[in-house]
Parts: sequence; C-alpha cells; structure tokens
Amino acid sequence: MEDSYHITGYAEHFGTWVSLILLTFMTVFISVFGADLNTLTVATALFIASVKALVVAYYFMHLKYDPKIYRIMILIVMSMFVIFLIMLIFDYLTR
Amino acid sequence: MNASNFVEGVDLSLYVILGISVFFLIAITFVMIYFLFKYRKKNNPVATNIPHNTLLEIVWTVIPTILVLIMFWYGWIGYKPMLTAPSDAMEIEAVGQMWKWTFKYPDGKVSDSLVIPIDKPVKLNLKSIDVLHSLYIPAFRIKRDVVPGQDFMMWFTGQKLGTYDIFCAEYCGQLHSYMLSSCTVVSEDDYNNWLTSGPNLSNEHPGLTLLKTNACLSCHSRDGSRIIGPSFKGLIGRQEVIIRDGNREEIIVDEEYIAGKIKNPNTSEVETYQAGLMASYGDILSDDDIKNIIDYISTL
Amino acid sequence: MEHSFSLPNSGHNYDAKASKLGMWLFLYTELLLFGGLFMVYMVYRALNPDAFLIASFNLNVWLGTINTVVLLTSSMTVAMSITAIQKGNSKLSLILLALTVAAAVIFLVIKYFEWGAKIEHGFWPGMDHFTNLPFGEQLYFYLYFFMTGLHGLHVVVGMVFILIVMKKIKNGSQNKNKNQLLENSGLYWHLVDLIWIYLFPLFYLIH
Amino acid sequence: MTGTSASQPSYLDVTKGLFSWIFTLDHKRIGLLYLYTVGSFFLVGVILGVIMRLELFNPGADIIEAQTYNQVFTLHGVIMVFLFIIPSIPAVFGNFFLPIMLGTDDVAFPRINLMSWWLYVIGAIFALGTLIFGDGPADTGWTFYAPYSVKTGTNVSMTVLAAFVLGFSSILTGLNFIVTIHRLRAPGMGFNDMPLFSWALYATSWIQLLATPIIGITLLMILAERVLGIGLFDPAIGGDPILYQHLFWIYSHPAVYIMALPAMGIVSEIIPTFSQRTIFGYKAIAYSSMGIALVGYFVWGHHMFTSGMSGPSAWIFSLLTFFVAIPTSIKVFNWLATLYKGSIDIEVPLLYALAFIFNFLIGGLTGLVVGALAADVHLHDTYFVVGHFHYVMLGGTGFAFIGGLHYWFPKMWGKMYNKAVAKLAFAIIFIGLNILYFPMLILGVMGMPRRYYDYLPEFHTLNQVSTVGSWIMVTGLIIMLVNLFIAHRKGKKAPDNPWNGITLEWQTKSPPPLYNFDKMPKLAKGGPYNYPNAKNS
Repeated sequence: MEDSYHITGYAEHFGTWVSLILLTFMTVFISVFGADLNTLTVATALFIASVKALVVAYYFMHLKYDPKIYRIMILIVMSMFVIFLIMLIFDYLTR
Repeated sequence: MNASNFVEGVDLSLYVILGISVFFLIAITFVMIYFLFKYRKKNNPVATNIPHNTLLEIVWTVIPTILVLIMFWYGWIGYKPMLTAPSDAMEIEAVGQMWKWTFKYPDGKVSDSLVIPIDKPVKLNLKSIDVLHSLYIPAFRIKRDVVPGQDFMMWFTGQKLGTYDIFCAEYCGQLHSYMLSSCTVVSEDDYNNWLTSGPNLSNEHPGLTLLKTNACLSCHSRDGSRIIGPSFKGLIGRQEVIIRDGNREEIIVDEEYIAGKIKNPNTSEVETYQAGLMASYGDILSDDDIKNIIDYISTL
Repeated sequence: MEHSFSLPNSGHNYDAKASKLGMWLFLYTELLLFGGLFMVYMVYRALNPDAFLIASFNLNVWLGTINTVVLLTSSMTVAMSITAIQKGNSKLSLILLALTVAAAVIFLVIKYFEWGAKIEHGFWPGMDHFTNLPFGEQLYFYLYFFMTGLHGLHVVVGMVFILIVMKKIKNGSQNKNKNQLLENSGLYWHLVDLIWIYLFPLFYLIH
Repeated sequence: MTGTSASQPSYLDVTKGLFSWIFTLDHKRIGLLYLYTVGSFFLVGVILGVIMRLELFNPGADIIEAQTYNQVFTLHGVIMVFLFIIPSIPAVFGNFFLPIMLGTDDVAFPRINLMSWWLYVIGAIFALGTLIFGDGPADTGWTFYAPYSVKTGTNVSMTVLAAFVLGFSSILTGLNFIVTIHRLRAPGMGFNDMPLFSWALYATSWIQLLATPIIGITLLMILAERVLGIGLFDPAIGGDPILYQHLFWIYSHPAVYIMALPAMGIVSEIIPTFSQRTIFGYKAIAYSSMGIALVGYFVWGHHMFTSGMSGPSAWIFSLLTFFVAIPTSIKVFNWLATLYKGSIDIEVPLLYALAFIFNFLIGGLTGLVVGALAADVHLHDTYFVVGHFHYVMLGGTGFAFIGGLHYWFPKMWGKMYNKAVAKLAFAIIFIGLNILYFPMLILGVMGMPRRYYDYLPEFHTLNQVSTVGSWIMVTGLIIMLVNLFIAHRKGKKAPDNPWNGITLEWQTKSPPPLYNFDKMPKLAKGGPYNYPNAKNS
C-alpha cells in the first residue's frame, strides 16, 4: 500500500528560496527603477509573478514529484480560469 | 407589412429553429413510443446487446452539428443589424426610472409615451437614473437593457401605423409590471403636428407636472394612501419619526426638510418605510423646480 | 460494531493519497475564489488605468517587498518541516513550524501598520478623504482592502492549521509515517503565498 | 431472500434515535437526511409557486400585494435553485448510491460529508430566516442583480449569506465525490467500468467545485456593498452592474448543468435496466457528460445578449451555446437506441425516464431558440424563458429525481410501493406539467415579460390555463407522495433486485447492510450494463 515517496532535501528548498528572492528583487527593481519599459512593466511583473508561482508550485508544493494527474488537473483549472479572463475582457474591449 | 424592420429577421430565426425543433420532438417521441410497443417484454422476451455502432454515432453527431450551425447563423444575421443605427436616424432620449418611461425629443418636447413617424429610423438613447430596466416593444421584436451609468442605444423603424405596448422587461422593484408605456407610429404630418402642439399644460400646477414627469407619484400618493414612500397629502407640518445615523428623532416636516430629502434622500429614513429606494434628484431638478413642487405639495 | 467482512477499498481506511487529492481540490476552489476578485480587478483596471496607477503610489513598495520576502521564507520553512518529519526529525520540524508561525505574525503586524496608515489618512471607504477621490481610485482602494483583507484572513486560517499540526506532532499523532495533515497545511500555506505573489505586483508594482 | 450468514444489520436498524441520524457518518443515512430536507423545501417551493399561479389567475391584485408577490417569486427561486435542484440528485442519490455503485462502503471523507449536510441546514435556516428577521425576504429575484439588490430595503444580505453557505456545502459534496471516484472504486473497476450515474456525478462534481467559488465571492461583494457601503457594482459610485451579471452567470450557467447532468445520469441507469440490454454507446454518454461540463463553462454570456454585451462577444457566446446542444443530442439518440431490440418492461421508473426525455427535449429545444441571438432579443426575460427553464428543471431534473426515487425506493427501504397508483400519479403529474408550462412558452412569444405581478388582458386566457395546470400537477404530486408514504410505512417487502438490474447496488440486500456489502460484489464482465441474459449481436 505504502508507495515510496520523494523526500526533498533541505538544500533544494533553500535553493528554491534563493531563486524566489532573486525573482522578487528583480521584479521590484524593474518596477521601481526600470520606468523606461513603460507599459511592459505590467506584463513583466505578471510574467515574473507567474514564474515565481510555478517555482512555488513545482518545488515547495511538490508538484514536480507528484503523479502526473496533479499537473494535468492544475493545468486544466488554470487554463479554464485564463479563458474566463480572456472572454470577460474581450467583451469589455470590444464594446 | 411588418410592424418594424426587425420583425422579419427575428421571426425567421424563430421559425427556422422552431420548425427543426418540432420535427425532432415529434420524430423522437414517435420512435420512442414505437420501440416501447415493438420491443415490449411480451413481444421480445430476449434483448439483444448492441454496445455501439460507429457509423450511426458519427451520423448523429454530424447532423446536429450542421443544424445548430444553421440555427446560429439565422440568429446572427437577424441580430447583427440591431447593433448599429443608421446615421440618419432620429435621436430620442429614453429615460427609465422606477416606474416610468420618459421620452425626450431633440427640440425639448418631453412625453411619457413614444410617438414616432412611420418609415423613419429612430434611435433611442437609453438612460436609467436608478436601477436596471429594459425597454421592450414586443411588436417590434426589440429589447435592450437600460443600465445606469452606461450609454446604450437601440434603434428601429416603425413600418405600420398603430399603437404598440412598451414593457419593462428587466425586474426593477415593486411596481415593475406597471412600468408600461406605448409607442405610436403615425404619419409624417401627424408627427409634426404632435411635435408642435404645445405641452398639455392647461391650468395644471407646474409642481404637479414636475411630480408626474419625474415619476414621484409612483411612490408618493396625493390622497394620503400609503404606497412605497410617505404620502404628500398634509405633508407640511406633519409630525414624523425619522431615523438619522441610527437615532430615532421626531421632527415636524417643513419646506427645508423636503428640499433636503429631494436632493439627498438617503441621509435619513422615515420610520416604517424602506430607505435606499429613492435616487437623488439634486442634478435633475433645479431649485426653482423644487420650489414649485413644495408649493404644490402645500396645497394638498 | 461487529464487522465480519471489509472491502479492500474502504472509505474508513486512512488514505494519505485521498486526503492529499482532497486538499488539492480544495485549493482549486480557493484559487477560483480569489480568481473572481482578480476578474473584478482586471475589468476595473482596464476601465480606469490612470486612476489605478495614481492610487497605487499611495502604497509603500518597500513594506510590500518585505512582506513578500517574509512569506517566501515562511514557505521555505514549512516545506523544510515536511522534509524534517519525513526524515523522522520531529523536533526540527516543530522548530521550523514555529518559525513559520512567527513569519505569519510578522506579516500580519506589517499589514496592520500598513492598513492603519491608510485608514489614518482617510482611505477607508466612507471617510472624507476617500469620498473625495475619483471613482477609479475609490475602486482601487475597495479592491485593495477587500483582496488583502481576504488574504489576511487566509493567513490567519493557515496559522491556525499549523498550530493544530504542531500540537499533533508534539503528541506524536503526526509522525514519520503519517504526516498528511502536515503536508496539507503546508499546501495551504503555499497557496497563501501563491496568492500574495500575484497581489504584490498587482497592487504595489504597477508604476 | 436475504443472503449470507455473516450478515450485518441493515443501515436503518443499526442504531435508533434522532441523534444517531443527525450526527451519522453513514453515507446512506446522510443521503436520507438530504432526501427529507430537500424534499421538504421542494414542497415549500411548490406552495410558493401555487400562490404565484393563483395570483396570476386574473390580472390585477387578487390575493397578495405586488411587494409580497416579488418576495414570493424570489423565495421560490432561491429555494428551488439552492435548496432543491442543486443538491437534489447529487446529495440524495449521489450520497446514497455512489459508494454502493463503486463497490465501497462510504465516501472518501464521511465527516466532511456530514458537515456539508449541516452547512446545508444552516444555509436553509438563513434563507428562511429572512421571513422573520429584517424587512422580509429579498425582493430581487434569485439573480440578485445589482444595483437593485444593493438599494432595496428587504433582507438581501441574509439571503445572499444563505446562498454563500449553501455554495460551500455544494463544494464539499463535489470534492468528496471526486476523491471517492478517484480512490475508492472496487478493485478491477476502471473509469470506463463505472456506471454512467457515477460519470455524471463526476462531471457534476467538477462543476460544483470550480464554478461555485466564483458566485461565493460575488455574493460576498454584494454583502460588502450592502453592509460596508463598498461600491463595487453600483454605478452611482463608479461600479459596473454588467460586471456583476458576468460574475453571476459564470457560476449560474454551469450551475444549470449541476442540475441537468445527474438527471441524465439517472436516466442512463433506468433505461438499460428496463430494456434488459447494454446501453448503447457507453463511452459517448460518459464523455459527453464531461463535454457538456466543459463547454458549459464558456457560455455564460448568453444570459446577457440584451444587457449591453458587445456584438463580437455575443457572436462567440451564441456559437458556443449551440455546441452544448451536440453532446446533449448524442445522449438522447443513445437512449433511444438503447430501447431498440431491448426487452422492455414498462415500469414506473421507465415512464419517468421517458417523460424526462420528452420534457427535456422541449426544454432543450426551446433553449436553442433563446440561444439564437435574434430570437433571444425578442424572448429574453419573457415567459418563454420561464417556460423553458421549468421544462428543463422540473420536467427534466424533477422527473429524473422522482423517477430515481421510484427506481431505488425498494433498495433504500426494502419496501415496494403500489405500482398502479404510482402510474396514475405519473400520468397526472405529466399532464399537469405540460398544461402548466406549455402556455408559458406561448405567452412569451406573445411578449409577456417575466416577473410580472399584473398583466394586460390579452394574456388572460393562457394564464388561467397555466394556473389550472398547476392544480393538476399538485394533485399528482400529492398522490405520488401519499403512495410512497404508505409504502414506506407498510409496503410489501421488496426483493433485493426487483428490476433485475446488474449494477452493484442490486447485488446487496434491500435495505443495504451497514457497510453496504456482506461479500465482495462481482463486477459484470464487459462493462457495467452487459446483461448476461441478452443475445449478443
């Protein structure tokens, strides 16, 4: 019954943390000092946020080592949500 | 001739879909009942397992797909022309409020029913001053929500002389079903005569006219009966219990209080009445108007 | 109750996988709960881009950044505590969880001062300064309070979860072989972090 | 009759007393708790509906005032949607039969299951509490459209809170079922060996799980707007009422499939059992449930064609709406084909299932009419829509619910009802339903808007016909209830497998023992509906 499961090492967690902190400072830096990027800042901020979210989900939340079904489910849920967003904003932009 | 230019497109889509639907309803019901008797236990004691049949399944996937695409198409072509009004359309402002329609013509004429010339495109600019309404003329097959804070429009061409009902189709509170009006399609000449005939003032008190045009009388009676808000009869000098900031207060209603309530109705509420239903009329009525209204109320 | 026959797949067995799956499903509902708010945010931001930009200058980016770092760190400690208990080191696991709770408290304290400053300056709905703002900026602050408030509530709930798990580790009912409750609280805590990862740029970083 | 020596007591006899019921962890008892509560609220909803029909018998004010009428139809909507239809089939029959059909002894989280029933009760108390607290029940319609729902003085806050709590209950039920289906199927039962009712519940559960949070947060925003004066949807302070409608329908359209899919699941169980042959196109039916669930998420905009939606958006939403019709029609054709060359036993459940197909066809096909953009402009918010969704909800889901009740009644209580009376009740309900709702379709085409307390004289006759229909239908419902009640009290003992079904619930005793099975159930070879007595083609 008991399947062997993957135990993530402390070092790996620490590495994840370092990369997340780096990404945080990157996004703050771009936003506060990189004003010449103009409208791109929103896109970059959201892009970096998504990278961070992915890192948290993959390593901290263990998705990387979980059965495939978990990744498929979250992919479906998130893409559904994104389609909601697109259809909603599409209505507002075409008015 | 149809009552409006949209009747044809709407009815066509309706008939196409209803036609297909009725066919399927009858056919499926018939087959169902036929099987029920043909394969009754008595007639067919041993059933046959048929797990599936690919060809049949493809057929009854593809045929409905084609049919719904046809239905969709008729729906779309009937709807598309409603989206853009012709540039030469006559513009009228249609205002919805609890529970009254008001139509404002370009040259200043105001009416609570719609009168339009035949064969001329009319564009209604829809405004709501309180909650959602929906202007619906069944005979013209058109309907459009009237949303506060949004500038929506609808347009149509009346093609047949006559008077048609206007309903409010979006639920808007207590007297929703009484928010009726009418649309009269008249000849060009009759329309011009109607337009130039002055407002039917006669000897009506200007304050009463204002109460009528602003739908005040939907909620406040003139004969002392209780509707949604307190009655106007004997209002000035009446003792009322109001609730202001959560405190009960007894006040004597005076002119200043009434003027204040017209401008900011929801700062206090009269006990046993619902607060929050009245919109502010500060931007709609001038100080002179308010004076006229109070003058009229004092005569009741 | 006498139970002479039992089925191999029974709803009464301890099933770590079922409980993990259940937790993930619950997280989806949380994501969509905030998702609804993100939709509102997106639409109002699209309708009032300038007002949102102006209003966002009222927030302190550095406090936001510190809070981000605090939450990320707490996520790491909670992840490590799971590693610790899986390796059988309950004590270390407890210490790491205590650190997580401490981080949560720090986060809430900073949030408290941030909100306090806003309210002191009259940005709370209904206050004088607030009612004089343009509609777009009012919406920004509505959403700011609503979304960070709801997020704060989740921080509190997550904290309570972790405290309960700590108690269970202490009395040994969460251990090397049976630690799904800890893992689930960890998942919940990471979700709180995930949501903050999006709230942070959306409110603080839209210069 | 009853089976083995190592027998456990029946789930009904294990323990006695009220507390053994309301704090039970047994999925069967929770299913019955749901049945009693859901059934009671259905009756309350019916009474409210009858009051409305009486008021509409003549134009003008008859028995109640306009304000009361508005509160009655709101309460009718809230009760029927949130307290009856959404929990009806999943929470009653899903709870009772999903674990048995999968060959296990309970759902994955029995305690969460009990909690979800309690949340349901709390939500119900909130919903009915509006009768006592505040300024009376909400008068907004069950849609709570802003800004009216923000302005009105009636107790919208409490109603909204009720819907929020009920949503939570619905989420927990869905979550429980998904995990149960993933983790607790009997050894050897793959996803494609599950009964179709489980498939339908699986699809439903995903909708409950993923759509409900959005209405939850939307209603919280309405609550915040009313209580704290936070202006998110009121245009007077910068909000957008159309956004409320978007958010509301993002949940409430998929919610329609929470109501419809389990009903289709029951019909997919009943038809093969009474045809005594395998169901036609198992995979097509199973996957079309998932297809409907998926596409159903992206069609919410069709409730807003006249509410200021942009042309291109309307185009997309209308097209997607029509795509929902395709998997639905596949199901109907499959059911029809299942009757072909069957050995049909015309029993009460089958009658309900076939009537379901008929009513659902009317409901679905009229749905196509309002899905078409041009026709919707005319028919939106008229009685056509009222007729349409009552055909789907009561004619469809309601009939499947009653059909399921007659199908599983002998299993649930081990008693059999009087079949002749049940058939009579069926006929009266079916006729009454059609007299009640068909005139509404015509009224809609004539242009009578919905939620009208009073109407113009030209709508008089059809309204009277409709009201008479409501009396007929209620008569039928009473006969049905009395019949079942008598059967429950002193019905003949029912055999374990009265319909000769082969899904797993028919392999255990009637009523089932505490842990559902006394011995390992045997899965049918070649799928759950492969009847051993039938010829193979």
